Amino acid sequence: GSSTQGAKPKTYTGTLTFASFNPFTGPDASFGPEMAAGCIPAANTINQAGGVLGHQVQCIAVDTRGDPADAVPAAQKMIASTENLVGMNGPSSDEALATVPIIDRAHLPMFADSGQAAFDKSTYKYFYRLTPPDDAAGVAMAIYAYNKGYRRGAAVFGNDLSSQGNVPNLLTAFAKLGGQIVINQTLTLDQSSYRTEVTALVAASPDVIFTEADPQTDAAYLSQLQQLHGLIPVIGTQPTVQPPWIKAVGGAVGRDALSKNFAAAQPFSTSQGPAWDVYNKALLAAGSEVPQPDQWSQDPYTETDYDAIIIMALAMLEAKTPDPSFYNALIPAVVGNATGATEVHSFKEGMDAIAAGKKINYVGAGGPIAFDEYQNSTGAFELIGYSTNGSNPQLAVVSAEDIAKLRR
Amino acid sequence: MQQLIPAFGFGLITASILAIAAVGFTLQFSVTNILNLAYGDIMTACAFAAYLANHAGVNIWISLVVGALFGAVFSMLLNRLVYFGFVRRGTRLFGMIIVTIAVSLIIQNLLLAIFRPTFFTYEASQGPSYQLGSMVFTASQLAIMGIAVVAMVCVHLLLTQTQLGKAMRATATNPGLARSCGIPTDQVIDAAWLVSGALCGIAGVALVLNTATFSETTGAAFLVPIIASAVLGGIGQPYGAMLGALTIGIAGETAAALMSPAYKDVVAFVILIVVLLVRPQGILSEIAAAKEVAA
Amino acid sequence: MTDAMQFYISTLLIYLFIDIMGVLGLNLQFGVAGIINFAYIVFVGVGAYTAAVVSLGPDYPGNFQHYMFGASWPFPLPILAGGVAAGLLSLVVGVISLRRLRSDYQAMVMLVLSLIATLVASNATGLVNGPAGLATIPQPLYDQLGLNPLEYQWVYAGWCLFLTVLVFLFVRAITRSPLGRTLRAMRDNERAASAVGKNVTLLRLVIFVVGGVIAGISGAVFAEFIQAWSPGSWLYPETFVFLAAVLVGGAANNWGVILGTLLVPVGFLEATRFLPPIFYQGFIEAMQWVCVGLLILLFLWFRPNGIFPEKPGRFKPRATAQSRPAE
Amino acid sequence: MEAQPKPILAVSDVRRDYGGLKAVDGASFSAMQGRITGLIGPNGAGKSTLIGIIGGQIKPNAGSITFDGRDITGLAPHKIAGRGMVRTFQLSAEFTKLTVLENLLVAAPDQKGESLLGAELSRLYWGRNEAANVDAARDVLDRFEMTPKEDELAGNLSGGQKRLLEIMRALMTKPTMLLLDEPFAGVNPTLARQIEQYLLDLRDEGLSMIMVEHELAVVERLCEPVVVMAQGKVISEGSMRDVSARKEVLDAYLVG
Amino acid sequence: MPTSSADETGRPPAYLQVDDLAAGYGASVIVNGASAGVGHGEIVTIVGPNGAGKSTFLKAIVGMIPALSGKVRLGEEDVTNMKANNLAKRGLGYVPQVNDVFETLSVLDNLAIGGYLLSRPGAARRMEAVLETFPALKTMLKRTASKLSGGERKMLAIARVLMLEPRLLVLDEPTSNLSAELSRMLLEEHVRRLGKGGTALLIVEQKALAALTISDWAYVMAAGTMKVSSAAKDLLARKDIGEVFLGRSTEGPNVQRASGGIC
Ligand SMILES: Nc1ncnc2c1ncn2[C@@H]1O[C@H](COP(=O)(O)OP(=O)(O)OP(=O)(O)O)[C@@H](O)[C@H]1O
Ligand SMILES: Nc1ncnc2c1ncn2[C@@H]1O[C@H](COP(=O)(O)OP(=O)(O)OP(=O)(O)O)[C@@H](O)[C@H]1O
Ligand SMILES: [Mg+2]
Ligand SMILES: [Mg+2]
Repeated sequence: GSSTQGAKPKTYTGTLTFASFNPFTGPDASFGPEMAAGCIPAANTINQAGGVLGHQVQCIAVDTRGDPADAVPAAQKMIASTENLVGMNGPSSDEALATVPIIDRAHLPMFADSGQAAFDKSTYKYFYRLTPPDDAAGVAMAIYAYNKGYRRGAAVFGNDLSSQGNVPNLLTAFAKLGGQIVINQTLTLDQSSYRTEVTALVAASPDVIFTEADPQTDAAYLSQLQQLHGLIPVIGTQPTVQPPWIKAVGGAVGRDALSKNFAAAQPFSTSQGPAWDVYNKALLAAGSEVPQPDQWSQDPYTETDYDAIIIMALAMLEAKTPDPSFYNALIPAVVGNATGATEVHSFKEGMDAIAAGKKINYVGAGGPIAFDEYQNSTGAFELIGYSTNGSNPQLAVVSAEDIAKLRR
Repeated sequence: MQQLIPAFGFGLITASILAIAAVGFTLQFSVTNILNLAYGDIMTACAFAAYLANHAGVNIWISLVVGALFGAVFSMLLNRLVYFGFVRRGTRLFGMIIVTIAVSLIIQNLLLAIFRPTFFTYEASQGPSYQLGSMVFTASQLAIMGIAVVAMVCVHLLLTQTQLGKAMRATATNPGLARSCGIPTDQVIDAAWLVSGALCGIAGVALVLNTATFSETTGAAFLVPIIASAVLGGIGQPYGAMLGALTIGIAGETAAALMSPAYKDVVAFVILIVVLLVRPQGILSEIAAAKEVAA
Repeated sequence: MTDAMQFYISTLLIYLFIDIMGVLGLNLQFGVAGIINFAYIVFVGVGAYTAAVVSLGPDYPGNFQHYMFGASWPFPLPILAGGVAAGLLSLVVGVISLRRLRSDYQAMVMLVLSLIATLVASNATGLVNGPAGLATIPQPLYDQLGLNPLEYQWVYAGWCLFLTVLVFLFVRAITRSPLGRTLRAMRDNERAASAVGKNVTLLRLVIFVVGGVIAGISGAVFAEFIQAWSPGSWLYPETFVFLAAVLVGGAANNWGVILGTLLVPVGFLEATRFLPPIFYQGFIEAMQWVCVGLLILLFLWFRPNGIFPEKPGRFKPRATAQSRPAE
Repeated sequence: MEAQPKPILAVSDVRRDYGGLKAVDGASFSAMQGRITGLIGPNGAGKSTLIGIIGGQIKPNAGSITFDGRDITGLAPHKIAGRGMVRTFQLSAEFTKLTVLENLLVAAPDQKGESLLGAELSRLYWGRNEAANVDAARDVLDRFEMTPKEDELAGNLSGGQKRLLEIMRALMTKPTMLLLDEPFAGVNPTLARQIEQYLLDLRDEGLSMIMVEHELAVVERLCEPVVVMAQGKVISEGSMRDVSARKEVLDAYLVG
Repeated sequence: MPTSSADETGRPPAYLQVDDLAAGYGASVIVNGASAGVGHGEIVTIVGPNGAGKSTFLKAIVGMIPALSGKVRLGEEDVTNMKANNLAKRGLGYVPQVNDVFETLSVLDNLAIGGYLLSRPGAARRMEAVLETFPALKTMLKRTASKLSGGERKMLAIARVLMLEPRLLVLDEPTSNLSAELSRMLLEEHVRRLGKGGTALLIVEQKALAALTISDWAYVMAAGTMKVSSAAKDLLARKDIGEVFLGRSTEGPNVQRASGGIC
């Protein structure tokens, strides 16, 4: 594929395709549906506005199985055999290191949700990230816990890649703040009993538990803690507010107990404002394609996955072609232009503004976006709770600056 | 150190479930010569059957019976409709392992397709807790241990005291000869799958009662410890499987208490390997040894 | 053909060649010598990790991944190192488990070993970077060759083909020789083999190590291609995919094994990717696996001994001219 | 048997227990070079166990075995076979998925293509050696009237044919001493007669044998001397004519 | 088709009647058009060279392998391709040539399985009787069958089949591995006694001379069919048959010697 700026853009006929390139099976199978739930409403709003440059758009799902060895051929195949593939969401941490180079080489803009620190200073031209790195979450958890007055923390994380990513910064941040990690447990996933681990935890008498593990593991662990000792406050990460986790743990320890003891750190999104309203409306309207759409209403990852599609589409309008080799360079140009640009909140608004010859600044469903030189856009964290009526009340917000100070 | 005794207690709970499962597994192998690697997935399927009953308002212990019945019938049909066909076509031990793995893939992913990727919980309370020394057990855990003991005794009586038990062992060794002695081997094999399937079902439900939640992979994740217990005890030895289950269950938990929980399984499995190096046929091994001479 | 298509096809070919290598090694152990190595993927993994660490360069503080034995060996040393490391591990495992254990126990012990290996690799984070695995493994000679990525990809496919042919010839020389015959005899009846003077322990060990070396090489070539390797890539069920390839194709038959590889790890998995997306996300992925299971069952049902069954006497010994039966 | 026979195998005070059962209970005897030593006795006397101990399949609890002047007690079976002493099994132990011819070829000694290096050097290296072995195997097949079955899988042979294969395979190793455990059980008498003659020829060429056999007529035709076992002990030795008259022998048989 | 067929008058009416049976393994047909009959109280022996198809013939009769064509009749009933366990119910007992015991089971359990169709007291009674026939087994009831010596194993196999007091007994080389004395006892005492008691006996034997001496009728099987069907004593007298099939060479020891005891 040659892509020199001097060459002519490719011509496209028919529907343009965006891919959700993520695990749909395997241990991180929850990532895929979460991401697809962002893409589909975005495509629908674009199509309702008449499409991009006369093209309708659609979403496809590509399963990476959460395994680099499976993801590599999946990526090659997606690139080779998908007609009019013009952009994608993904990959996730599980397969990013193996597939980002391939996707970049294919000149396909990707909005990764890999939290891996290796991409903090990514130099891949087609790599973008709207979500903060995994390890920032650890810092946010530490800050929140410390502010709540907890001083004896227990780190209880699964031995999987994405869970362990949180641990180093959590440990150093909590210590720097003046707290003490009294026990650091790495859980082997999906055991039938964690009672011995729980006993060790109780013996260390922590006043708060930091955790991320797959739903089944945390459910077994916490329910056995409840049996043997009674629950103590739990601070989790973004995966612990996913429906499967809530369903599993809520089922195991009781939803009441969960709502009393539980908080989770996730990238902050206001989940309000005009862009969110458009997003949420489109999401709820996508009921036939997205099962139980309301579960994603406040999900910051789903929101940014939605935003990613809108941003790519707007960049195509700016470039006057869906050819990624041309529009990729214009992606930063449709966001973060604070001064003088017209703030837009949907594809339709952006399209109209561009048609009117204006510079635009897309403020997304997940909030304002500003890429740094490495095409990362990180923001604040929020701590949310859980309530039996299913809403997730916001408990606190931790600013990006506070996190930056304590990150290693 | 003072965690050691409670850990021992926890080991007992794991061991009970492991024992029920391992005895069923070993029974299948000893009677039908099939190393059924779909066993874990059948456990999961039984857990789902019990889940459906439980959520239709049935008490958890009756749901357990539902799970056991489902396991019995499902296993028997699986053998009749799939496994036995392959055996008849001349597929041997290791070919059959691949067949069972294919079946495992199918069951697990059908469950996934039907129930979707999420997690399930029974409507059941653990009941009051009882303190035995420094070990704590809930009522349902005690019930699980009780079920395990009863199941073990029944299996032992079945195999040693009844004509059916002898017929099962005879069929396993030499089906043709068994038929010519008047044993209706097809029915005997059905019976073996019914019994081991019921154990599989009980183990599946008990496992979920223990872990609180389950998904389509729950049983499969438990398979290797089951196999380890069966092998440790000497494949085909119900008592051996019990002993193996105790060793694996307790070793795992005490290792978790003494060193890192991360190496719980590693320690249990290393014990298995060391034991086999000393006693290559497992702890109890008469039958196993005999099979070797015959081989 | 578009570039993208070429990338895809060359990737598939590379996977196919690497799988064929791996499956040939397994077949040598299982189909020919009757050793049930359910830990086969561990040796693939060891080869991959070894090639990775000896080409990643020494570890340094502040590196985003941590590992032991870091070095920057030039091509083709990492691949050789992968083979040697897997061979050494085979030797250790073989000496411990092959001597006294009965075959079905052996099989189960290997299964357990496979699980132990993944647990250790995931939990001992300093060893090969724990669950995150290793990434940014350099592709061999990428800089020196100065090719564009697509050309490089084809060169790599050619390199894999070359290695596969080599492994094939190596394995075939064994299976078609008196050594192969002796191994099959040992598989059929160990007691009788030793009674006619065969050192079965040694024979088994030799073939176990040879298979391990092949596994290691295939793992090394694989890791150098995808440039990443983690515990998720070599979970114990992967061995069964290989074993299914052996049995579907035909144990103890090298061509059968190649066909089996074409079908199971490559064909079945790729073919089912083309199922139309229906119902909900994830449904189709689940159904893919159901189909893979069904395909394996169907093949074993209609060809219980594989598509190309073992043909006795296919390796038909030649007599000297004067001895042909007089009749 | 003009020359003074020289002992080739000496078994002294060999014992083997199974639990409380003394399968072999202090057996001693020696076998002569170029002779067929008969080993007879009632069922369960310990004959096969003794053959197993000599052949290395069974480890003795006590006692020693000297073969060709060297102590071979407790040696691994393949080492014993390597020294030229090869046994057959009472229950046939064929290589089921190999053809009859291949079964024989496996047993050929010192095959060039049997080492890893040799195998890799290809037929160019081992072909000649192989061809010679094929000749030898065909020769044996011919003598045992099994040539038509050359390409049959050994697992598919009839009961008697499997017995023949046992003997043929042992002969293929070019042994200096053969341990035959009931070689003719299930073999058609006419064919057995021909094989007997062949064994006698081999004996005359210097091959030593121990033969366990229940058919006393056969023993009488072939064996000199005869060793009688009962209940794990050697109770009598001598020519068939002598031992068959002895009271202890008669008693032992009647008890068995 | 028997090449020479003697006068069959004087034979009891056939209880087992096999007509034109064909059987084999997979594609290869081994037995092709073989017929035989056994009446109550009759001892019938099949002799023939190795690989003639004798065992295959028996296996097809007792339901271990399918009959491809032909007919097997037991009494008045057509039992062609009937399942072996149903044949056992009809009183057919069978001792195969190999794989003749349940190797993983103890001697006692082997006998118990032999009496599977009997009631508990009935089995106990038979067990005693059978152990009287083979007293050597008494000392090894607890031992696993795979640990028996060759001859003990054969004894167990025969003892097991006797548990049921079969009305038709099919024995494939019952004396192989038995000591000379035991072989003689088996054939001359036990088999004769069973025959006198009305049991129909179909025996394949390589110790042809010994077997024929006690038999009423004999078949010579070769290449999958019955070449000769005649009264046993006539066959013994025939010189040609003796040389070809019975291993009796002119200069060999006499019949008595080969089949007799130690002396
Ligand atoms: N593995 C074993 N465990 C227990 N007892 C055994 C074992 N092997 C053999 N025996 C017993 O040892 C005794 C001797 O057996 P062996 O096979 O040597 O007899 P044999 O003389 O060959 O008899 P046969 O002529 O019947 O073959 C028998 O009583 C047998 O039951
Ligand atoms: N399982 C089998 N598959 C294929 N062919 C077989 C099988 N069993 C036996 N045969 C073949 O059938 C023929 C007859 O075998 P069978 O066992 O009936 O002979 P037999 O007359 O009993 O001989 P023996 O006296 O040696 O026992 C033989 O040539 C043998 O090779
Ligand atoms: Mg013997
Ligand atoms: Mg026969």
